[in-house]
Amino acid sequence: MNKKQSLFHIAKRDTLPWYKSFAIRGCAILLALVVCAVVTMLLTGENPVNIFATIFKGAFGSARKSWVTFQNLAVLLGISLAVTPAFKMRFWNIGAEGQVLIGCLATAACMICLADKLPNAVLILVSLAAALAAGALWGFLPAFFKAKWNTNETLFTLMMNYIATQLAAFFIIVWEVPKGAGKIGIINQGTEAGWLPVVGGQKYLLVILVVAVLTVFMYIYLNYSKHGYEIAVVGESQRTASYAGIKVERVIVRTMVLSGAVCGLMGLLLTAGTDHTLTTTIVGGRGFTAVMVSWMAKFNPIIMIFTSLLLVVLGRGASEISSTFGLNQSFSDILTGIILFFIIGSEFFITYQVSLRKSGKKEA
Amino acid sequence: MFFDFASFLPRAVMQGIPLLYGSTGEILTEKSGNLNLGIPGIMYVGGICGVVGAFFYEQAVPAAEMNGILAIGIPMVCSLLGSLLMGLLYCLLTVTLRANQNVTGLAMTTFGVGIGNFFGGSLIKLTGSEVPSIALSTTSAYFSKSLPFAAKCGWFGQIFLSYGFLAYLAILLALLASYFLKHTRPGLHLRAVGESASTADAAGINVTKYKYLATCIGSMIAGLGGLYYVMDYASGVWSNNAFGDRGWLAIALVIFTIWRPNVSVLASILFGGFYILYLYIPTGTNLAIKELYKMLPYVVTLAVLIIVSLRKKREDQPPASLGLSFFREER
Amino acid sequence: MAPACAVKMENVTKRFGKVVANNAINLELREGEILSLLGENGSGKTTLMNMLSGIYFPDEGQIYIHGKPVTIASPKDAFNYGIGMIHQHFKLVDVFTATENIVLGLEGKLDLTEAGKKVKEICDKYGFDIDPNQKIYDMSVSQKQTVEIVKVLFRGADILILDEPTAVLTPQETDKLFQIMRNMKADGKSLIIITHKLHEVLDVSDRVAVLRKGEYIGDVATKDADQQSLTDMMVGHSVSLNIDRPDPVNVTPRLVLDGLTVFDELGVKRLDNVSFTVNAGEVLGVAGVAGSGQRELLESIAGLYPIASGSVTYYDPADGKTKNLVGMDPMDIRKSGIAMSFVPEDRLGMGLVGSMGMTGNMMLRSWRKGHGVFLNRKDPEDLAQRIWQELEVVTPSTSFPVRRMSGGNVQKVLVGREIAQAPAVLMTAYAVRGLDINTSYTIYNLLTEQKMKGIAVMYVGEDLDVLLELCDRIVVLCGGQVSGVVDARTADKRQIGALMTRMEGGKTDE
Amino acid sequence: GTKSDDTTKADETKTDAPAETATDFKVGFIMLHDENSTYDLNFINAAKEACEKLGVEYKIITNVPEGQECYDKAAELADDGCNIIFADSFGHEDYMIQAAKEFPNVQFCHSTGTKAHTEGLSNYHNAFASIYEGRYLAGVAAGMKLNDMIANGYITEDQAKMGYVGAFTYAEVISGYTSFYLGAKSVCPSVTMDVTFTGSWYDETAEKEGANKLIANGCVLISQHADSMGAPTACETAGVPNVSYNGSTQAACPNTFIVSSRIDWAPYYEYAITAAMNGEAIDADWTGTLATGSVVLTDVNTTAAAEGTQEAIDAVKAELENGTRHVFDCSTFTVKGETLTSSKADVDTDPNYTPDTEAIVDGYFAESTFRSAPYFDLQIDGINLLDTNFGG
Ligand SMILES: Nc1ncnc2c1ncn2[C@@H]1O[C@H](COP(=O)(O)OP(=O)(O)OP(=O)(O)O)[C@@H](O)[C@H]1O
Ligand SMILES: Nc1ncnc2c1ncn2[C@@H]1O[C@H](COP(=O)(O)OP(=O)(O)OP(=O)(O)O)[C@@H](O)[C@H]1O
Ligand SMILES: [Mg+2]
Ligand SMILES: [Mg+2]
Repeated sequence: MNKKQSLFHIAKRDTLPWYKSFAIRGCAILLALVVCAVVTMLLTGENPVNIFATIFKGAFGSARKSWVTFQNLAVLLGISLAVTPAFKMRFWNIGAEGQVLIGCLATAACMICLADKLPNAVLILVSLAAALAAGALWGFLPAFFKAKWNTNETLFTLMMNYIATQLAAFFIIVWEVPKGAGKIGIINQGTEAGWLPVVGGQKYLLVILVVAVLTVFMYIYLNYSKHGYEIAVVGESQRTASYAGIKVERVIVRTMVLSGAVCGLMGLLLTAGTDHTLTTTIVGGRGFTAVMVSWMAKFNPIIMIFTSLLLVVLGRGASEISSTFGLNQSFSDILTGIILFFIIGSEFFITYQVSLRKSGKKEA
Repeated sequence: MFFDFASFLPRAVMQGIPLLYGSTGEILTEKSGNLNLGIPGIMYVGGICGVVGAFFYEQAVPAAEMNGILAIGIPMVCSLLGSLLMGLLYCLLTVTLRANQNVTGLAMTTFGVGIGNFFGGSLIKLTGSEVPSIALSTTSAYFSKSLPFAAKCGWFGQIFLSYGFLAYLAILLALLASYFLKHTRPGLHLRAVGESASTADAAGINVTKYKYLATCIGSMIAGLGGLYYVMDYASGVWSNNAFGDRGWLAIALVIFTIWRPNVSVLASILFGGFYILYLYIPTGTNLAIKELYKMLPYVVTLAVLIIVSLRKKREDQPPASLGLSFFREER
Repeated sequence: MAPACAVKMENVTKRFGKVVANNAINLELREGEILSLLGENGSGKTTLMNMLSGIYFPDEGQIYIHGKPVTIASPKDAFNYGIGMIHQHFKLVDVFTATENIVLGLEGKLDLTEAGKKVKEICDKYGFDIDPNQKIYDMSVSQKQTVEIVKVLFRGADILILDEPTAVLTPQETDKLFQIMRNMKADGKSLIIITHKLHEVLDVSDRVAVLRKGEYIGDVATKDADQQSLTDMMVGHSVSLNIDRPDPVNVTPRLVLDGLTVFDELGVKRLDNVSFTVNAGEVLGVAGVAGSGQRELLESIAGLYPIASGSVTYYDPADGKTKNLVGMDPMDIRKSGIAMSFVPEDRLGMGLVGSMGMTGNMMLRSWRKGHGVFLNRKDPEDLAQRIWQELEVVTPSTSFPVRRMSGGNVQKVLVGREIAQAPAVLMTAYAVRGLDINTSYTIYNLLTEQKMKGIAVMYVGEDLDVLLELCDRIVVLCGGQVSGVVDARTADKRQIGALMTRMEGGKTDE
Repeated sequence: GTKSDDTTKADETKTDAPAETATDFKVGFIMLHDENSTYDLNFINAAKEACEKLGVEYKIITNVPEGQECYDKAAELADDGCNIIFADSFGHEDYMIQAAKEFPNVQFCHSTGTKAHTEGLSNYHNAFASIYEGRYLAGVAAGMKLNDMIANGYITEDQAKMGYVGAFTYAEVISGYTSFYLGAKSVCPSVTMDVTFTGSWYDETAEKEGANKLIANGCVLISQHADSMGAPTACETAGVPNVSYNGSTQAACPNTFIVSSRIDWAPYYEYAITAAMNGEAIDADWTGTLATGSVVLTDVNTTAAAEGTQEAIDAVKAELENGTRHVFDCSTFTVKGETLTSSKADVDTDPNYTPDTEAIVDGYFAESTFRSAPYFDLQIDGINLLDTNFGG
């Protein structure tokens, strides 16, 4: 008798109570931290406790650091919120990077070209409109082709990233300061024209508030609105959607325009709100990280707060590690990778049940 | 001045080879239904592992006593092992644990680029050289050795014979992969797995095995692209981030060539050409325009993407179960 | 153990989470017999067979093949024991040719020309008609099924399992299939067939085994059984098998189709100058060989298929005004106040959202109700509860994903929802496909009820007996054209069969 | 690291700074990348050297992009108690100014910047070095090599064409390649030079392909102002001599590397930190020179360089130091065929880049005199900016 079936039996679970699934995720993160600690010791010889303490210190070591951490959190969360509706629709948009960047570019264009022509409030409104429109356009193009001809959106949006980058590079040279330098520097540093106002005396508060509102909005939009339902149905089956009277093409385009516009808004917040400049790397890969944030949170805006916090703290801590221990900064990418792998892998144990196979045969 | 094709073409080929490795690897992977967005990371890992291997060999043995077979063999084996591990990691997560492929891939890219730059950076520190790069000139000399009579054959030699062996290996692998997919039984089975894993499973094909094998072999091939880049193209000099975004271009090529490795041979060279064309185009000191020319490969990819989707040919579509994980007891 | 058993399953149990799909089942298939496996929807037939074909692995129990205890851990093991299964949902790769599909999973050097020849031989031997080099996506349903059968024969299986093979076949095709099955039996092969159509059970099988709610009820020799006794066995209590057909009242035109012509994406004409009237207060049957344009007909009325020419006129029951539906999409139709319900052929691909529960699926019809931007969840939840109870849907809760329900239960959710829309026009495509007999009759009665409410009911079906018993008039389609409209009370099966194949000879398949 | 050297070299300023003050004095550094970038490594090494020599506590923050994060990091360093903060990248300037305004008690020093003399902040300072002198010396080595090739019959005098891979069309780059060219010309009068730009400070592929293109165009010697190993390795592969920048590339290019010039930032760091420790004012613009030890050349690679190169360099170096030779001596070059007698340079940054300062002094172009960062941006004869007249 051959006995070649695997030792484990895997079966799909019924839905787990939320506390169990959280416990599984918690264990995964703990395990990940242990592995990170081991890897840290092996690769660098540093005491992992110190490393983690330093990461924490890097993120929350002073009031200023905490503010910066929350600002970074807000930006990453905002971009993650932006990509979420499209993902719920199973539209694999990996173009948030470009959509945000083009928003930055539009904002910068307004700030540079209109600074002395418009009063500040109007300038900000014009920048807002431009950023939203630019982001929306970057979302619209892949969606339009997807809706009309089912053009692969993953590749399309990826290419749009590069096109946005090169456009930004082009305009950076056109607007470079000083001549030949290939960079813009702080825009309107003297006049602060087009800069978003500082609220509550805290430079970064405005961004945080905007994203907080956005989070609530997105939560309600996805779960309680008709649009949210349409998105879910289109994501499942386009034929079912048209059967239900949902205009599929319109929903795809509308959702991506929304995604893109929110990305554009994040671009505005970056360029007019915090950074006041335009560089090709201003988004810094957050468009890609956002995909992971959104997915790990199962597209739930509230949980996304925590997933983005995790990644932001790791990233912020990394620069602290590298200056404290003289470690190469890429080390944080390795740690981030390890933690992500564990979280990604832990989903399996939430969806499936693994049991040891009883020795199979013979009862009767 | 005219457009100097004989000098441009070999440069385009050299740009194209890493892309060809990447796309061949990714095509094999995608044919099994795995969309591996971790290829950019894997190519970094392939590169750095080769560098690490070569580094320790060069450290251990004085240049004069180095053995050609070992000088090529050690980095290659290290590179293959490194990317194999990455492939295994991807499979463990997406095939065994059925994790979302897009997310796993993106995480692998973060991780792989991190590994490359971390170890690259650490080795650079170890060497303590004045300019921060690891120069494996001796190893590189073995890798980039071109055919001895290439120089004597004028433009013909320059265009066709002037490359290191990894360049020819890339083309060979692409053609082999193409034959494998089209004309062999495992190739047929692999395609079936990518089209409909449950159908393949019901036909008695070991879906898990095929997914693992295709993905791991694909990763190893892609990793060679990284190796080629440092050892041949970059003359044995590892610099952090120098490999850039080529991994993403390789993924773009997969769709560009509608999943055909043999088409990828020419398409990679075309892309390689686009990648550096801006340096050959008359822009002079107008650097802004140069930035626009750099868009070329991406715009062309978009154009092809749109044209292919307009044609709506069934055979031009991605493997039907690309990106989906397979669970036999799933309804 | 009796050596004459091709398959013996002993105390086989299979659970899915909390669902016990099979509970300590003991089943025997004798060598050289055709066994029918009968049971209501979700009674565990497919699950049981999947354990033979290696798709599922039993939680408990033992399987014997030709008397030898075996472990079937994968489909490959199953092939090695000579077991071949034709699944309820085809397992074919669309972009491959027939031959490529047939040789899939085999070993040795790949020689498609050689394999193609062998395929031809098998086809000749059993009388199949397929082109080995045709792509699956170009094939009709029955051709696809033929490929499945050839695939199993090609491997030299001597135990064949057919899971609802006739659900998608015309009576003629079914007859052909049964002839083939008898040939195979004569060849010494053992067969298990799952079907919900009792006359087929009686027609083709030697013995019938019955499952109910995952339990093995027993078996009878076919010669000792009749429709009523089998139904009673299946359901567990006595049921009546009559369709009540009251005469229509107040017959007025509701939909008038005139010269309807449509083309598919590839430019092939799917409907050709179709004209007929759908009356309120009657059930209009649509008969035809699979793929004769039934799907296109219903979808173009529903606004889901582009109409090239012709008109669809709707007579409003309230004021008798007419509206042309051409060019409207489902939303336009609904917005113009036309209540049209549609049970499509493809349940999970079109009628339902697989990952949502019953409530979410109820919303598919009502999500736009109510003003403002927010969804109303209360009403759909109530409706889901009602359907759950009234139609006895087997599901743990109204939020349980419908994809994970059995085929029959999925259909109940769909039909239940559509009828609950209180429509003026109700279109159903293969409304009872895959449903057990008990549920089927529930549906027939529901349709008749709708008719008596003055609703125009269109019933696309494949079972001519049912069409003749249920409908008032029958439109027969052939190759996209209307080949006849007959009175169901006077017509007979042969007449309709002839109309269905009127154009046959020239072009058989679409 | 507070390991205080006994500093036997007796720096020009006081070494009697008490040890206690040294310990609570803290220095912060902001670097664009980390040790893995040629550019930043040069700064990092200098930072460590200077701080360890002075025995002050220091903190180096790497990988700070040219954006808001630069301000954040500067502010964090100030929060951490740093008394003086340095940044190393041109694009950091605006953010350093922003931080300088917020922390008037902290000194902010920015290398390569241009705005200190116009910004008017007492705690914000620029620094650079007369690297054009280093380039000039490297150019001398290049010219010697060319002469060697002509003498060997490898090329004719007319074929003495050099290639230069530049990053941007920025004054620092123009000043750099022009001085390099003038250095070569001072020993090899027939030399010409092609220049191509990559549009990036670091792009291995662009630099490599740029160098390859120049080689294909007949350039027999290459130099570059861009940070990757692209150009040197292209030269090594093609067997074309290379004059490098920012450090020796001899390990990767044993057969083609001739010499390299670079700025040593340690003298500036020492100067600024010492001044800050003593509460003395730091120059708004500080220009390091050969004399301050800020401009240095690596050892000459005798395998690739012409014989006598080191001696020639030493001789010219002495002339530059004692002022008998000027790099941009107007008698050694022409612009559009004419010798320059007057040229206005754009020294003060303004939106329209209006030239504002007469730069020709005593018959030479006074580079880095009116501010530390270079402002020589003339196109002299003999240097051909590639592709500008392509096809014509
Ligand atoms: N893969 C699965 N995951 C979860 N539950 C399943 C799965 N397969 C079957 N079930 C459950 O097992 C039970 C039996 O299903 P099965 O498909 O065997 O029924 P069936 O008799 O074939 O019904 P039908 O006549 O509708 O095809 C059902 O309750 C079904 O929901
Ligand atoms: N699910 C449905 N099934 C049948 N008829 C419906 C359905 N939903 C809406 N209707 C009918 O369609 C018409 C318009 O519906 P509804 O009030 O939702 O649209 P509306 O107010 O025009 O929508 P909106 O203003 O939000 O675009 C009404 O006569 C309504 O009864
Ligand atoms: Mg079934
Ligand atoms: Mg309304």
